[in-house]
Amino acid sequence: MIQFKNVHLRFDSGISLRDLNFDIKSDEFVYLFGDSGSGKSSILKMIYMDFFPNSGSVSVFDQDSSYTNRGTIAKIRQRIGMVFQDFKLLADRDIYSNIALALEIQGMKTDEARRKVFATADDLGLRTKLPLYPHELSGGEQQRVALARALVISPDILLVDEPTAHLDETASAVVTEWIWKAHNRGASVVFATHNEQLIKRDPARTITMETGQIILDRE
Amino acid sequence: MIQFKNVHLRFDSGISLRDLNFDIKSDEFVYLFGDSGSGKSSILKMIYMDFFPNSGSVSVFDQDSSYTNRGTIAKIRQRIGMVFQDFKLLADRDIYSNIALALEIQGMKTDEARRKVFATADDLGLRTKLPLYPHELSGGEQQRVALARALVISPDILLVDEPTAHLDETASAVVTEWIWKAHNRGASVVFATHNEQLIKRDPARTITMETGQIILDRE
Amino acid sequence: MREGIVGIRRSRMPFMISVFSVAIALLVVGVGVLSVDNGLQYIGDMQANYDLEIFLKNDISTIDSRELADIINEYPGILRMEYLSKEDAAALYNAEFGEDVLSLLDDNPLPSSFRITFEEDYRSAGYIHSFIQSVNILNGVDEVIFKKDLFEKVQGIMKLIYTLATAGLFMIILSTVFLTANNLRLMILARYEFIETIRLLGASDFMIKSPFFLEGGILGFLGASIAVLAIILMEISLAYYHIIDLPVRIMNHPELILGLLVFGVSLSSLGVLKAVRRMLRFVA
Amino acid sequence: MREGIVGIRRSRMPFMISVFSVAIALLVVGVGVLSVDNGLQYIGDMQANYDLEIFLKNDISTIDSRELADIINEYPGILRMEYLSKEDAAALYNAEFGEDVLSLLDDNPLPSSFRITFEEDYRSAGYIHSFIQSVNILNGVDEVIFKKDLFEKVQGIMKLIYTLATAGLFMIILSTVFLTANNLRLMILARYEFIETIRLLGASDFMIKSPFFLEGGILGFLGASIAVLAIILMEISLAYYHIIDLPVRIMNHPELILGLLVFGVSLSSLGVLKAVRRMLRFVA
Ligand SMILES: Nc1ncnc2c1ncn2[C@@H]1O[C@H](COP(=O)(O)OP(=O)(O)OP(=O)(O)O)[C@@H](O)[C@H]1O
Ligand SMILES: Nc1ncnc2c1ncn2[C@@H]1O[C@H](COP(=O)(O)OP(=O)(O)OP(=O)(O)O)[C@@H](O)[C@H]1O
Ligand SMILES: [Mg+2]
Ligand SMILES: [Mg+2]
Repeated sequence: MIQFKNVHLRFDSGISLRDLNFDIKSDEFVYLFGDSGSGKSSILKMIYMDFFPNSGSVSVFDQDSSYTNRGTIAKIRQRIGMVFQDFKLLADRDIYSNIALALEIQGMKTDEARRKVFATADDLGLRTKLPLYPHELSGGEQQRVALARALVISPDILLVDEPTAHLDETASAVVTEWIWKAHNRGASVVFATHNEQLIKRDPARTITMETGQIILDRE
Repeated sequence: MIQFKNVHLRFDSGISLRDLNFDIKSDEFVYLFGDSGSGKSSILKMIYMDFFPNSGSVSVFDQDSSYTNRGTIAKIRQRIGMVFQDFKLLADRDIYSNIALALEIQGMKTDEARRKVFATADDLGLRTKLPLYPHELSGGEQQRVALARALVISPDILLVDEPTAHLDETASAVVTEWIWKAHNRGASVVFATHNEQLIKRDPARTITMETGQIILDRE
Repeated sequence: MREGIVGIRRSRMPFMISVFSVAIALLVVGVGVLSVDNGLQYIGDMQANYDLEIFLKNDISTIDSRELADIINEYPGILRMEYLSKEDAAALYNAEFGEDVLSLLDDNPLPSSFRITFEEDYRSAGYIHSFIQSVNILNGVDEVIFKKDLFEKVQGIMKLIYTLATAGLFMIILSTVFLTANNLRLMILARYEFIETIRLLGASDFMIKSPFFLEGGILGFLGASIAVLAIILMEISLAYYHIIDLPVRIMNHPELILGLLVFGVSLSSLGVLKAVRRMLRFVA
Repeated sequence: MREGIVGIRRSRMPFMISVFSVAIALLVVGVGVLSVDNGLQYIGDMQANYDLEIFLKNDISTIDSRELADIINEYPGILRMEYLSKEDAAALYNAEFGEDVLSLLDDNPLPSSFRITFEEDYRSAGYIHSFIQSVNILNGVDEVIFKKDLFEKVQGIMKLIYTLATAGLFMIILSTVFLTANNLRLMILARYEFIETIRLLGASDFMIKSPFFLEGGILGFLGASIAVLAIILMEISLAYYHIIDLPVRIMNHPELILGLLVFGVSLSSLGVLKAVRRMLRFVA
């Protein structure tokens, strides 16, 4: 499903990700664990083809990102649910539209989309927030909206970048529960986090990063 | 220094903060603890006079926010260091300028400002990031820049909103250390967090919030 | 404060500003086209007055002058020929000088005359000269006065006006297009967040462009409609207050209305499309 | 992708677009003013040719005609008086009709004449009429021909052109101001994040406004300079290719250059200031 082969990524700043090799299968749940600045978000960006490796290859759904045109990238992204570290909610749309947007892009009919948006909002305790705008929500609530937008499309791949950073214990448990449920429904999940507690609570394969390199990859 | 008297804040969404009463003295360190959506950020916004109470009064530096004009609010804010939950870094300025901006606004001469920016960046391990732009930094690095911008002005009040949400253990310890150092130099600190671990590590007076109300206020 | 800012972002302000800009731009274009049309029409009317005056002998009989008219009318290229009797001439003279000077005299000294206007194609110095020569020798013709001076000056002025007006109009349309395009580019630049986000969510370039294209079309249509309405209002109030009597009005020229609408819609939709395209390339 | 987007935000694109807009706007204004000036000058030149022709008796002596000239010259309001001898008249006639028609005759039948141009203030039908009356009775004067037709028509055309051009120019300047203001508003709207953030960091309204005001001034200065340079380039190339000989040029009118610069700077700085003010009020 996701394949990194000898991936190197160099930034203008001199910082680089080096020699990344791993495979993520279609039913896997993988933690991407590492300190701040170790390269977790950059790996996710390579998976959703926002960053491209300087050498080596990144394949997603058997498509090598370096040889994929924009139209195909768009189609690949439609099958990926993403929770960005900075949420990327649209300030000029209410929560309902923000979540529905992901379905709109897939061309889903309004009635079905409506049902799905309400269902997902219910799961994450966001029902009453649907008519509000992002700036009217607390940080943690916005983070849950970001997850709702990722889950609503029933993605084949779910990429979550520190999805509990702004959440208390309880909310965090709810969120991870729904991420696991998505996994159980068949999605492969890549969960970037710096929080060891989280991993201890729900253990799974963990790729550990340190300053741009993988130092550990184990169940 | 900061005084909340019978403060009520109602949002259009129906959610409200109710009957808030507390005093924060000039040498205090206070945790604002509560679940996501409990009202921590809203309290901070009332302190830096972005939100105004519907009833009751919020006083900062002995100025009642409801009777303070815009010019005075600007002056008050110059004495407050703030780490916003969403950082609010300027995308079109490099890290150096982002940090220096806070000093510029206070009208500090370039040479002194320069020294201060470099010193603060060193403290928080950001020296090499100064020429980069915010989008070239990881989430945790951006969060530290936000703290640097707050600390560089040697504020009388330091308001930090989940300043370690994107940080691993080590980085988190560095950041809290510098927040405590600012406190030791005389700043009153209000530290909003949902993380009980943090409080246990460095105990202090804790105001606990639950759905808009203070349920506990103790050392 | 955040609410306010977000309010601006949420509001359709950039859109409304752009509609307003398109409306102003098209108003200028529309008024420009109409002014040039009206000006040319007005000057044309004045010029077409007459080109040549044939004065008849004082003693010519009415019958002879009729015959003469028939002969002259045979010449090719005559658009209009008008007979001025001695009395008409006297009336004209009085009208021009505002006093009944001639009534003081026993006899009317003014001759009768024909005023001739040539067709556009025949209005050349060469043809008119040969015409004068052959008319001059006819019986009963006293003198032929070619209003050459006036003729050529009006021609010259018209040419100048026409050149200036066309150049000016062209320049105005061009700068209007540029200014509007700039406006639309700024409008699109303000939407980078939206474009970035939906792209990350899997929107294809076509999916990004088409709603903008549509929005541009609507924007242009609104702008053009406002411009047309403003012009009609201006015309109505000009007529109502009897300020000027316009020979050419937009109300009588649906093709001009249509033209402005088509211009507005295509300008805006293509302008927006181009701006989005450029942005998509920029963020490739 | 993020880099690209941020690149746009970091770049001075909105600023450059605005400079470009101001330049176009001022180019239109400048060319407009110059065109109207040139047009009026050109028409004025043509009109000033002469207003009135005084034909002298065929048998008048040179000495008598000199005396007559002195007498006529005493009248107020005469801008220019030109003597045309019989020979001058014949030469003119020949020039007009392209053939030496008169040389076929034994005697030159054309009279000598004075051509008179009045000063602007005296060019009224009333004054000219009384002038004709008093000149008519002078010894040696055969006939006075008032080129009333031409005169009035040119006057009419000039008035029309003047009205249209002034109205047009006014409208163009106005819409230019509006379009530029809209452009600046969009530019400022795109900076809401900056304004929001520095406000939260304690910047006073004055501190927020003054750099924008300055930026507006620089923007306007750049735009105006580009416009002036473009106009000068246009004038040079018009002259170089001998397309048209302009009586009024911006190079000879530093006050026009200064005017455009002042207009550009004040328009932009005040426009930006107004936009920022409105935004600050919006986000109160
Ligand atoms: N576009 C870029 N240009 C230059 N350097 C970059 C860019 N993106 C990331 N980096 C650098 O690469 C390193 C890894 O960044 P990344 O965002 O992947 O870290 P991370 O593991 O997600 O950290 P965090 O937990 O703080 O979010 C950082 O040091 C960052 O400064
Ligand atoms: N501008 C607003 N308009 C309407 N409702 C608001 C607004 N700001 C906050 N709220 C609501 O008030 C409640 C408290 O929000 P606040 O941001 O203070 O929470 P918080 O304690 O900071 O939560 P978190 O830890 O998730 O950031 C939330 O339920 C939120 O939806
Ligand atoms: Mg990250
Ligand atoms: Mg908060």
